[in-house]
Amino acid sequence: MTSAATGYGSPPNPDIDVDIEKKASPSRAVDVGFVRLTLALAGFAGIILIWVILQTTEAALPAIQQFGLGFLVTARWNPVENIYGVLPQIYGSLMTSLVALIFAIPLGIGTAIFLTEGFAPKWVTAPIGFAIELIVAIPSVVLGLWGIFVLIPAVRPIFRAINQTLGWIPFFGGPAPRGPSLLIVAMVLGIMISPIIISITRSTFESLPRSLKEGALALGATRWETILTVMIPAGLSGIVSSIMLALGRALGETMVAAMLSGNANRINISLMQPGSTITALIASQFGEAGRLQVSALMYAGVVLMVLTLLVNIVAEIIIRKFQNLEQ
Amino acid sequence: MQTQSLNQTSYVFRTENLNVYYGSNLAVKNVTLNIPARQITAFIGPSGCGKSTILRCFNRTNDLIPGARVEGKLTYHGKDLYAKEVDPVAVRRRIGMVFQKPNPFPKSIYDNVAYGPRVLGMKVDLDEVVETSLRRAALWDEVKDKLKENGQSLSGGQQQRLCIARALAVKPDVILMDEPCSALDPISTRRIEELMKELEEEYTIIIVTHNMQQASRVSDMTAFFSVELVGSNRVGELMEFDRTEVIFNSPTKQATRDYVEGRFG
Amino acid sequence: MQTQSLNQTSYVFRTENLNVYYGSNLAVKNVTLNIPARQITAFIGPSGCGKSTILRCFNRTNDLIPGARVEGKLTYHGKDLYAKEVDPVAVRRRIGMVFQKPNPFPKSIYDNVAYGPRVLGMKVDLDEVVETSLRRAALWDEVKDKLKENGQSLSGGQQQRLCIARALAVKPDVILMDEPCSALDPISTRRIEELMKELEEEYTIIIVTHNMQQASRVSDMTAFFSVELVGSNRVGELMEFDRTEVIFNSPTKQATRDYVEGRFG
Amino acid sequence: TSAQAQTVQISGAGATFPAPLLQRWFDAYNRTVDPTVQVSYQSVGSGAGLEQVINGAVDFGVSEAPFSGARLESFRAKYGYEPLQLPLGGGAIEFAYNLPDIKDGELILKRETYCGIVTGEITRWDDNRIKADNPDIANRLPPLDITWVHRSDGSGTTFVFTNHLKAVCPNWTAGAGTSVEWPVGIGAQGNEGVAATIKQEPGAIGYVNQSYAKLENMATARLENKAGNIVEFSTEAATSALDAPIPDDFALLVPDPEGPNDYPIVGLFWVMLYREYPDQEKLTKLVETLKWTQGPEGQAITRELDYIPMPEAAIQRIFAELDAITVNPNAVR
Amino acid sequence: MSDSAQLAPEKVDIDITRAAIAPVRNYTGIVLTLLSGLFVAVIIASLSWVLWDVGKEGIQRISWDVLTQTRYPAPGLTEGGFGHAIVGSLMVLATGAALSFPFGILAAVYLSEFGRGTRLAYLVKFSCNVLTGVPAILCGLFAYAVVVRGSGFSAFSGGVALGVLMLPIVIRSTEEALLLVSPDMRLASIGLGSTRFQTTMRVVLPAAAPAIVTGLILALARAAGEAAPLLFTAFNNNFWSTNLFGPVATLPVMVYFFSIIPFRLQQELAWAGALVLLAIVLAASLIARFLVHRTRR
Ligand SMILES: Nc1ncnc2c1ncn2[C@@H]1O[C@H](COP(=O)(O)OP(=O)(O)OP(=O)(O)O)[C@@H](O)[C@H]1O
Ligand SMILES: Nc1ncnc2c1ncn2[C@@H]1O[C@H](COP(=O)(O)OP(=O)(O)OP(=O)(O)O)[C@@H](O)[C@H]1O
Ligand SMILES: [Mg+2]
Ligand SMILES: [Mg+2]
Repeated sequence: MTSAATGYGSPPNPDIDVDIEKKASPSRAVDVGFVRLTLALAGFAGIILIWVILQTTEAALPAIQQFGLGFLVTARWNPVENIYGVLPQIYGSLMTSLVALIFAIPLGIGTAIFLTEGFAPKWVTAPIGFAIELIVAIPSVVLGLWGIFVLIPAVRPIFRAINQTLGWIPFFGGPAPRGPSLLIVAMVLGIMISPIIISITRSTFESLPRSLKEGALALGATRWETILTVMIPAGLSGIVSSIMLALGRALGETMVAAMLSGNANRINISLMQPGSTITALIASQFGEAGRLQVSALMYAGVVLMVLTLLVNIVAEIIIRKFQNLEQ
Repeated sequence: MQTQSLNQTSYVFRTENLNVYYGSNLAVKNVTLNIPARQITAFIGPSGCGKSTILRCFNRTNDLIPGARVEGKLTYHGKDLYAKEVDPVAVRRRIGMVFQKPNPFPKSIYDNVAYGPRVLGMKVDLDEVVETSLRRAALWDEVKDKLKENGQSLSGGQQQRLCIARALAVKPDVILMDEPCSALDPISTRRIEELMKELEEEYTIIIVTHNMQQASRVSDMTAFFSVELVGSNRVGELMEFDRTEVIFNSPTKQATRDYVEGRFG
Repeated sequence: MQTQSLNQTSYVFRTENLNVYYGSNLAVKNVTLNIPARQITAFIGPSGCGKSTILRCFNRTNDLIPGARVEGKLTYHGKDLYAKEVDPVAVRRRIGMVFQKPNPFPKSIYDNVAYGPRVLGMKVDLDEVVETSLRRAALWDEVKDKLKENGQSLSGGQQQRLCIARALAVKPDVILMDEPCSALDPISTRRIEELMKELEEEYTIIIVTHNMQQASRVSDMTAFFSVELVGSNRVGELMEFDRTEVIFNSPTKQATRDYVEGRFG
Repeated sequence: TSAQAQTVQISGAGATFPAPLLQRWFDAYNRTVDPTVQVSYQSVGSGAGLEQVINGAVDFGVSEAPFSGARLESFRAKYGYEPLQLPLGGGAIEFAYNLPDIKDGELILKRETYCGIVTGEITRWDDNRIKADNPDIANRLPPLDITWVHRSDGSGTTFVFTNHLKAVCPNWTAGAGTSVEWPVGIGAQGNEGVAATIKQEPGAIGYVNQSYAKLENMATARLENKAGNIVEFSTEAATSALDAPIPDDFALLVPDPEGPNDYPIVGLFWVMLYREYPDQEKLTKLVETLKWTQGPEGQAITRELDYIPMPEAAIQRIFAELDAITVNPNAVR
Repeated sequence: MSDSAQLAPEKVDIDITRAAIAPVRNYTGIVLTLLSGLFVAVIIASLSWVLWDVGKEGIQRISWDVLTQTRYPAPGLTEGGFGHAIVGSLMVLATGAALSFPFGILAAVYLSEFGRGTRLAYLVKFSCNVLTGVPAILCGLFAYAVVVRGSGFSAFSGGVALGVLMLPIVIRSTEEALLLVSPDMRLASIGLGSTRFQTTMRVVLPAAAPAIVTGLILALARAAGEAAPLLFTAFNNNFWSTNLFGPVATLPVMVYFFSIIPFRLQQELAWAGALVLLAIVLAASLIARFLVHRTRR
């Protein structure tokens, strides 16, 4: 039994060997510390971000009290008499972002696919990838200037032609377009945000395991069938996330909207006519605004946050639905 | 099957001096073999000798590995598989493949199997194809109540059978199988082997296996690959290719004899 | 080893009425078994019966699967593995694991093996540990010239051996192996089996295998799992657990006899 | 570091329109007069500039409209005294237009005419009222729609312009402010936006600062003043317009100057100062700098950049106010 | 294996050329390829159009002098440059990055690794979603209220504003990158007895590094071009300053200011400043990718 006794509990020193309790050790301290740190930072990030939201809301309070929900359906902005409403700006913000996405989603996803799925050699795709990310860094005031001095003169004849031939469509209607319009804003926004979609969608595609693609191709699927039926569904969350980031940028972009929208304070269904966006309103009025006007601008900011939130919630619901079908 | 004499067969694939490189490394060299139609050919040999590499050449899935390069001649029914006018998609549609690591799509079990028929636009009753394929792959009983669940939440062996079912659903001419049974229990393995014998009536099958018993049980032809040191580089090589009973009972090369006699599997 | 009698052994793990759930699905039920120290215990049974699931309980890697839940008692050297005060990291550090699907890190071969010793801060000569571990896993000769290459560019069998080497490098007390040889050729398989017999002198080993021969060759104890239909749900169950020679030669249950007699491997 | 220890950093924020002039002044002062004084000016807009002054974040603010309303209350409440606002210069506003055949200065606009344009009563260039104002070029007035271009952002320029409209146009109902609800026209961001829009659109007319009109080479109109004379913009005509009796709080607004040769649309910009500064050295340097801007070198720069210098009489009073600022180490900030 | 064993190939209709594929599938593929090629062309054309104009306008005025002189040319004058604004921009960007990168990455680690499904994770995601669409000026006003009112205008407060601007972008893109790392990798590392910390630092983050870097560069690029958050924080400084806690000149503010004044030279400098901003972002991107590439080897 001696041998059995030593054998009991296996290797010679049973006490050390079965020591699996949580106890203080540097690596455990680091581990626990690390998890707590990330928790704390996540919490702190939450606090900061909510702080920004609350602070804006606080600044908006006087206007919220004074104008209430009527602010959302009023189409006037009169600093002289202190009457404010942002209906045209809500329309403008939503329409410019939407149209920008209509440009940017196919362009962005199409380009991301082109750059990752072997349509071109790496020495072609790598520099393109870089150039595309650079666009994000162009100061928006420069893009605004570019829009005024280069893009508007270039597209104005096209706008006019479209307006003349397709003017019966409300979105292209109205008097002969002059240039500054929601559509121009949407075009420049589309250029600004497609790099976001391209970059993130691209890294999503690159991270998908190759075995997935091989699986589909081995069944006789074409390259495009593989992309559409396997790669895109598998990377959907990344793609949607990139679209949401891009949308955020479009909704929040200031100078381009201020410089190119025409800043018309009235609702005009036509995208070729001047309009305005919430950000353009804030940017162009903040510096010279009176007290209540500043508050009304902050109220507009709050409206924009709520809009962003709603759009995100809708996106989330869409993803959930889609993924349920997939699983 | 074993009685079917060789001179009744025609060849589906012929390779001549096939070399495969990964980047600048030669992985397999000088492979010359003919794969007979409607028979089962087994590839055996030590790990890393290039069995998977060669197998992937037959349906051009090597095209997808960056840096992989194929030299030499490889014909499929007399047509050069690597000719310019050949479309790898058409190739892969006829030559199905089951991979060494199970790779179900992140979709439901049903959609995994229905995937092929759907993209190929096959005019079939999908429910029926899914059921038949899963039955043949010996998976139906286990998943019939959870066809909507994600294919990736199955056990390792179940995933592999799902991939087999997926490959069967498109009814290819040739089926390449890279160790299809390595993750399977004996019961499923037996069913898959029975299935292979059944399919052999209509299909040409190439299977990579480490299991000597399996190779000798199911295959008609066996190719034995080995590794040779070229400089400091390990290069795979076809040592011997013959009817299975020859390889297992009276191989010509000593290396083959050594390998198959250490009957482990 | 086989001669060592049961009453001479002590138990490393004891489980009592272990149930494992995935979400609301019961996957394995009522598992009660004792794993003897310094012996090799094999888990066999049909695919999907829960072998991997139970194995993962022993080092609490199930913790990482969202929705996985363990009920019942599981002790390691008499200590409840799922007790509150137990640190799963300490558990896993002592109880190593080789997974069913090879999962090398996207790092160099060297870094894959050196990973464990590095994170555990083991004061060892890394080069030596890497070489020894790779040798033991029968991979050294094939990779010694390309230690800097990415572990994921190896062949399937090489990847699996790399994962075994990685697990050996941290010198655990217990090694859990989920079908370690399924992707290996007979030569590597023999080396791994020899290695296991060698390790058995100092370590406790649990191995999941579909290979009956392997189970009977290497293991001292064998647990046979089976699947039962509960409603429309397939639930795994421990059918019989005994010394390997008993399970393979004179099992008490008919199901066990049926399974082991269809000796496929 | 010893050199740095001696430098005095002064910061100011506010109006955009005078920013080039202020930058130029402070740059020249640092280069040619006193290298230890570093004044930084940030053009954040008058309103925001005034908020900075109220918050005590800057040493001075600059605005194109005097302190008023809630902001004035806040300032008083916090500091317990009236803000010190001193005009440093002024500017004029011109009508700039894009008419293919009509050159700079050829177009004459009488009061009723430009009132009609901004209120939308006159919509075409070949309107008889415009023809009546311009007998010489009546046959060259094109059959084009009038596109009225206005600032869409809040600006002192708009304040000065609408302040004038409010005084002279009976039909102008939108009031005066840094931004107003325009009855017609399209909005453009900033002077450069207005300039670009006018240049790109035949038939467009809008208002810009005189320095912008000159530097951008825009065609500008001659206007009728209160005395009924047609005047062209010149620094003299604008200076004489601003040479009016200045009230005690310096909040001089001349919506419609009366002199026979006065240019009709002019306005001032003010520097907003505290009456107590905590730091003697900073105060001394600030006062010296501001006085220099009103001296001969400073005024030369004012003219060079086409701004309007303050009249001599006003400068004496400004200096007196500057000298009256005191040092109080416990000054509220 | 003698050759005589071989018969003529069976008469099977074997077509493995393109023609074997259903025309619809072929044409769909061709159309989609053309379409995506067209999209790429459109993107590249519009991007190069913008880059061309910025480059063309900017390059005219770029000279050694302009890059090294540390005082803006005053309006109406020609002598000067914006070296001090480059340094100031680097200071605020570095501060913003130093605040938001570790912060955002670690917060994202919590969201994807430890806190999945918790209420806090939900809350943080919620606020990130709300703030991605917020105009940058609001971030500036936040930093103004929190930092400037206590300690005055400074490069640091500008960094805070940019940090707040970047934070939601960093968190969202990093979380997305982490979610793409295969669970097998985590399992492998955890199975070797490494702690969550070690798994995160040595396996998960390195595997996600390229995608994370993409997100960081996007965030940095976005922050680099924004003037609005800096107006009330970093303020402006016409003179050389490397004091982190004093006002500094920055490129976007310079670009903003110079682009709205009617002096040709200054307008050209605005374009030049934009070009320098691009160069800074390009350099950051190259360096980051180079580092990732090296550490991953
Ligand atoms: N992550 C998971 N989520 C949900 N269900 C799972 C998951 N993993 C396994 N299962 C289910 O639990 C059951 C047992 O799976 P397990 O992987 O333990 O089987 P196994 O015995 O290892 O099979 P194999 O031999 O095929 O690997 C199976 O029915 C499987 O579908
Ligand atoms: N993607 C790759 N990149 C570089 N080298 C590779 C790649 N895949 C395989 N190799 C190398 O090519 C050789 C042959 O690999 P292959 O996968 O064909 O072996 P195998 O015979 O299938 O082995 P196993 O039985 O282990 O699966 C090996 O040395 C391997 O390291
Ligand atoms: Mg292989
Ligand atoms: Mg398993």
